[in-house]
Amino acid sequence: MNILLEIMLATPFIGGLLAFIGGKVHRWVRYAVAVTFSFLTLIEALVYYNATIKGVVWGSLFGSKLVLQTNPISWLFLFIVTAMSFLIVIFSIGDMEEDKIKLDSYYMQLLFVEGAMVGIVLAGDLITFFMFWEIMSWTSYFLIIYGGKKSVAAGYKYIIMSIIGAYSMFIAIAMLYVKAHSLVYADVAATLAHSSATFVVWTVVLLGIGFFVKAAVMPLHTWLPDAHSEAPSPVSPLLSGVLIKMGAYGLFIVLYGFLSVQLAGNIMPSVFSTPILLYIIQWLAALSIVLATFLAIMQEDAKRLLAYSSISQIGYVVLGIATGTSLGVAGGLFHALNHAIFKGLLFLAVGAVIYRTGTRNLSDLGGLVKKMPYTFTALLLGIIALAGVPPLNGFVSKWMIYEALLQKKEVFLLIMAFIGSTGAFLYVYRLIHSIFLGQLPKKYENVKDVPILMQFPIWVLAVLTIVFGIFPGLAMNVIVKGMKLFGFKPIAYTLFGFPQGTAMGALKVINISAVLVVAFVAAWVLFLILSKSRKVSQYDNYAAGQVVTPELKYNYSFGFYMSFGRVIKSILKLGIERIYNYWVDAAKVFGDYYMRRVYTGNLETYNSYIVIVVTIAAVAILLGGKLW
Amino acid sequence: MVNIANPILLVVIPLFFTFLIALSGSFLKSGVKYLPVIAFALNLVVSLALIPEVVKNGMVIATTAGFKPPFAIDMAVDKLGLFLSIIASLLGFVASVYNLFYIDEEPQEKFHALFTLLVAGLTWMIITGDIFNLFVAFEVTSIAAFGLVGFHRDKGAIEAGFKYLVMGSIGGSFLLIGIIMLYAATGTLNIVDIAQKTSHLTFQQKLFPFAMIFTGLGIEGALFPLNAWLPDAHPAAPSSVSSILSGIMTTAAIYAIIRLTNTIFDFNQIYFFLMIFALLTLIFGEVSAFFQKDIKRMLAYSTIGQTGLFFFAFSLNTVNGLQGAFMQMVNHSLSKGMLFLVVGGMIMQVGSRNIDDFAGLGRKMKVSSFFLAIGAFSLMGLPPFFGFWSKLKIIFAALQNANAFLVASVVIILLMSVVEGAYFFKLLQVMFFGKQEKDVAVKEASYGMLFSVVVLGTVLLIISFYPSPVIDFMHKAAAEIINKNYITLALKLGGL
Amino acid sequence: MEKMTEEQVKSIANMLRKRSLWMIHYCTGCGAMELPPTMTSRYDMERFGLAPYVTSRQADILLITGYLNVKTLRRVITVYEQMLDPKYVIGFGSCTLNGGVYWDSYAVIKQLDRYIPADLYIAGCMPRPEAVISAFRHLMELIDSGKADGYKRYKRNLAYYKENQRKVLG
Amino acid sequence: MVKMILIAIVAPLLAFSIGLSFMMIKRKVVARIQRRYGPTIIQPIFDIMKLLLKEDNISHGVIFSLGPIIAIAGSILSVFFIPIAGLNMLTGSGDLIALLYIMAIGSLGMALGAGDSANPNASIGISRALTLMFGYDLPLVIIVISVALQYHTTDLSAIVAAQANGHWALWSLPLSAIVGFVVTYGALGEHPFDIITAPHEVATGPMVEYGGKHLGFLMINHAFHLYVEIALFVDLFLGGASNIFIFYIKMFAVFFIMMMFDEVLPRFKIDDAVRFFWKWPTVVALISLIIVLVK
Repeated sequence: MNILLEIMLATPFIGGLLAFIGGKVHRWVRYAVAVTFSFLTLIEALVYYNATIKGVVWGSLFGSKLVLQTNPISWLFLFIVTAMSFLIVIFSIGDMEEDKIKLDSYYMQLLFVEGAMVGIVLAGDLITFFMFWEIMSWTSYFLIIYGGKKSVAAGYKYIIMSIIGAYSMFIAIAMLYVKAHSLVYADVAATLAHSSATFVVWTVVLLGIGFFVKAAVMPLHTWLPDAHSEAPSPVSPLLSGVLIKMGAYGLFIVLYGFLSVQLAGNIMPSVFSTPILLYIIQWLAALSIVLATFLAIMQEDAKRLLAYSSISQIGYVVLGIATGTSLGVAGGLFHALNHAIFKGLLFLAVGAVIYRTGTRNLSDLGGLVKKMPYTFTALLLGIIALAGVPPLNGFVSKWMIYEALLQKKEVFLLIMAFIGSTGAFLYVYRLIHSIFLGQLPKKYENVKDVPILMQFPIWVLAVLTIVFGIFPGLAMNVIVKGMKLFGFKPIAYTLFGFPQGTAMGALKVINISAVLVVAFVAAWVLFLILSKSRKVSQYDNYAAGQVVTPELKYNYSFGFYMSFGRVIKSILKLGIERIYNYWVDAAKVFGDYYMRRVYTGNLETYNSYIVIVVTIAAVAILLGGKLW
Repeated sequence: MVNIANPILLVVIPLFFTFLIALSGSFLKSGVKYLPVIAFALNLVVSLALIPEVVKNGMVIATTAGFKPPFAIDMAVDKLGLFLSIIASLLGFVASVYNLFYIDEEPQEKFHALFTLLVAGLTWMIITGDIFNLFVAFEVTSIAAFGLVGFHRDKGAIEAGFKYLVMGSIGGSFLLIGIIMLYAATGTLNIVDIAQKTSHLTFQQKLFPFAMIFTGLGIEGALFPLNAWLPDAHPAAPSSVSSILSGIMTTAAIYAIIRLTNTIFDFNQIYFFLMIFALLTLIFGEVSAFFQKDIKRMLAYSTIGQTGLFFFAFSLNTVNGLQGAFMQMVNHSLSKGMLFLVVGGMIMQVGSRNIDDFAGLGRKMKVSSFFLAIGAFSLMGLPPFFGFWSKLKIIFAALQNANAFLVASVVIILLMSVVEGAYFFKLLQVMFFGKQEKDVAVKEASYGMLFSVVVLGTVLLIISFYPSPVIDFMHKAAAEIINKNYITLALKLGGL
Repeated sequence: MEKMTEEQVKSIANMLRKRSLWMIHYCTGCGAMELPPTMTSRYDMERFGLAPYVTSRQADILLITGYLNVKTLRRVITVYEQMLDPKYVIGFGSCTLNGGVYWDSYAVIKQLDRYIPADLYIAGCMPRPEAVISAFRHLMELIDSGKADGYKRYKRNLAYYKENQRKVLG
Repeated sequence: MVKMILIAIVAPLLAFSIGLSFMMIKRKVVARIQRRYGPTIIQPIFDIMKLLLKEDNISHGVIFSLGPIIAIAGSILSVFFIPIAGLNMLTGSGDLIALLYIMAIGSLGMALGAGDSANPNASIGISRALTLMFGYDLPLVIIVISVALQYHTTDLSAIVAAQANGHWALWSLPLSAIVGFVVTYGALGEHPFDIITAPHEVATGPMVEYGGKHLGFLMINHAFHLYVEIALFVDLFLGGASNIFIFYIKMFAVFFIMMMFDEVLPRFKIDDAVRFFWKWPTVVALISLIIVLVK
């Protein structure tokens, strides 16, 4: 049974290599291999449902054991990784066209990313974790830059920021190694338990920077909008749905696997009964929620909009995880799952639209609901889930986070979380309206819905939004069981929601959805018995008597929230990225200037360097080595 | 039956072939280029044959010239020396295979003679047991390298060769002065013997020769600010030569500094001084590399940076630090050696050394680009390549007894790693995803050249995925040096 | 029996319709001046369930105040065709009857009835608000008795109207 | 069981009638404020019936038709989560926070339908509606939090129960109540926040292409909407009621005061509306919240 962990870890890597080799034979061999191996990984992952395995040693390095483990929380992320990867591989077959881009190594990289993420969630020690973390960074970098010219710059930004984040983690890991000489999670936890507050804070902060870069928590988010929007359509959901969750997973492991709320509370002051460190994380997350929402509202590019929305939604995940209460952490973890589902769905659906229309500029699209009804319906479910409207899954997890914050009286964070959710209405409506509603441009009159290979993953996810919305207990089974291992009090839940007492109110999504369905049917019946309506063309439209023609471009899409933009003008002006760019440019200019002054190319100068070194040595000698 | 596991052969064979090439050049004509291949194949066999001996005894010492130590010319191969000489022979071998297809300029026999001499000198430097031989090897190497750098005989190459000649000669002089001083103070040239006798020397008596030797070797070992010749010389030289210069020469010189410092000039205060040099080297190397447009110049600066990195690890003066340094040396030699070979093939195809002209090569020269990527990843220290393990080790070692300065150094190292990532990824993305503007007919490098690259790449991949033997071996080597087992071993084996 | 119920439904519907008439008005120049007093507190046409509405989809009455010309006729026809059945047209003022003071202009449409079916005309130049309200009351009676069937006529004689429209509009 | 089904049928009808009665009264009162005689009291019924009985209806597509249906379904759903007169229908299945989102279902359905009408006026209207929603949501959320913290629960029926015997939140949280009152204007799209449907600018905005039975449905929905928003205010701040008559009286009082202001106010530009909501109501609501927190 335990050997399967290693097999599961190896499966995607082997699959990647085989897909690469198979692609040389025929492309369908490549597809078959990629699908088979990602499916195998998924099956292997499902075997571990709710299992807890500690410490499968698979090697050792520098005296620290390399360990694989799994527990229900890891399984939750494992499920996200493997399921999403499987669906994305299928979608890729439909979406990525051979003649447009060379796909020699695309599937290899895709499966490598999957393998790396499987490695991260299965890691039982920090070296394994860090190793797979880095592998994930560079493999996903190659995936991002498959998107063409613009994506190269985006990928560059991504990989540089990833490296910075990773090295920040690296310092923390090295500090821990030096202290304990073992980086197995349990040992790390034991070490931290006996360390000074400064050490703990530094460790968490340095690790946190690494996770926050990946999870794109402001102000370390600047790589995400570019990378997620410029990446190829099937890669964006992988990044947004899965990859940034690794940051959340890491944060969970650090905060509750290594540290614990009690321990953190003992060594640092508390605000609203939250250790100050967690409280700061919560604020960062809340700021991400609000600011990214504002930015998402103002986007003109479908994938950029979704990318900013990802920053905002991952803010909920981090906010929930950092609450430190059972309900909040469960909500955060549940939201990680939900976000993977609905954001994956949205990116895939938008990818389907791009596949058919070739543009992701919102103001170029419109009216596609008549041409792509299935994609529309799926995307509709996705945005309802994202906006946190019952009865779909996004609502339940957000509800849990709100209740947790309310219980802790962290009202300002709660207000920000609410605002982010209302703001989500704005941008999701913008998304669906500009793509599917409004006037259909004449050039898209022959657009068809996407083929079944692309529909399948979209609809699997669409069904999952409903399933996890109405039966949140399915996810809670895993989450609550897993959280028990991390020392949380289990929360009471039912299959359909939460009874009175878990939170400040009760929730039973099945009732909400049942009544909604009944009310809908009642209204529908009334609607049907009235006289039938006649379908009119989009050009038969009220324009104060003007005759609408395609040339009129009778559509409102560009600058959809322009008037709102005027309200938040001052907020939009805050550019964290500008500050970064300023410093990078300054460093470049400085570096270039001084490097040219040092390596002048002039032999006399170079020889004088030798003299200088000898002189320094001579001075050192004269001082009798007391120079230092 | 001659025992081929004799370190002297490592020097004798290539030296013999050098003269053979030089003499037979006039009548063997183009056939002469096969001789270095044979020489280094033999060298490789010899160095591999040394493995069991070294593993068994910890060290192999051979004396010659009919005297007994300490007066004999003796060769001492310890664990690290063995490893480096294997790499030197390997690099020499693959580079000479590469030369078969790469060098078409005349005078061929002179090139091959100098090339063989270069590697012979470097191997000599690595395995020598006395400091005068060290000087001789240093000079042999330098002379060969001067000639090779200027081999292309265009303006840049001549200028670079001249610069190198001047600076190298100064370095050689300093080295010689240092050696004379040591000799004057101790009356012996054998390293182990000196080590035994330095205990009663005053601080100044030790430090002065050290400053001289450090300066001399530092010029060859690319330590800032003594490395100014390097960014000119490496690009100017033919790629196979750059590969040797970058892959082995700096490593060998640093190795010599490490050995001398640990055995002779063993005073703690020195390490802080060395660390400053290492960090400066690192910073200036990596930052300069970032601004380069010329790919070989970029790699040359990157060599400086890498040197700084493993010199830093060495200057930690702990077993772990030294282990990290050795691992990084191995990583650097293999990766950088391979990178220069790959790039040489690409430059041949593209006809330019400008990075922008490499756009789109990833699609046309798949194998080359693949190995270039692997080399670059390993240098950047990305998992699962060997560079990752060595960087891990170095950082772990640096924070072992962390003080504020060391923590700051670690931050600098990691920042410079980011810079390193920045320029390597820039190169990679141009290669794999750039669009070729010019209409050049580019095809994959010839099989012979690829063979060299693939051999090095495979070795790198093997030690990347099975790092533990190398890591353990390096740990023992490092422990031996730090704990001075080197001296006791040498004494036991009659090195004295 | 079946038929009876349908009849009854129709009469109930007509009864309801006449109590709630929403009007979209096409205005040019002078005629529209008479509508504000009709709507506001002086005459308050909301007393009768009449209200001005904005779009063609919502309105029941198309009130054409003043003259039509070639350019505006196209708009009026579009609006009329967009309105939902049952719909009624009222010609307001002499201009819709015979061109009024612009009877000899080359560009003016003299007779509304040739292009869209008018249920009712209000003669005069200008008709006073009292006349307007009186006209609406009359229209209500017509609706109640099922005689306001302009929209049916339009459907029946579509070819005729289209032909006339085509002649003017080209 | 029978009782439950009965409630399930009666509650929406009751809500509709209350909402409709408000619509009726409003027409008359507004006319009187404007010194007109005004229509007959049951004029809205005529309007709705006429619209429903239109012989011809147009549709721009399935979503266009579904819009009003979802809107009504959402409104009916919200009705069940608001306790009226001691009747707590589904308050055990979703609390105040859930209700905030349940109330959004209808609006989003409507927004979808309007978007599908392929008319820029509708799109602009929806854009404004959502922007306004974003505007009033900030103070709304704050007052909801203050009420929840005041009574240590988010269960609406518990909040109502806690206000029994005249311990209204209006007395304990007067500032929140005032803000809630202002927010209700925004939520109902009454003056001065009626720029969403401003007939002179965007031709009734989202409703521009709706006519016939669709528009009739929207009017029915408006009745529900009136009921839901005002009933929520009554439950939050006026302590609900023990029987339906008192509940109606309270609602009517709130609505009547609203109308008095409503008809004499001009219209906010949409960005000004958001600025307004994010300025005074938010500040006042925050003060109230801080008072609750400190207490």
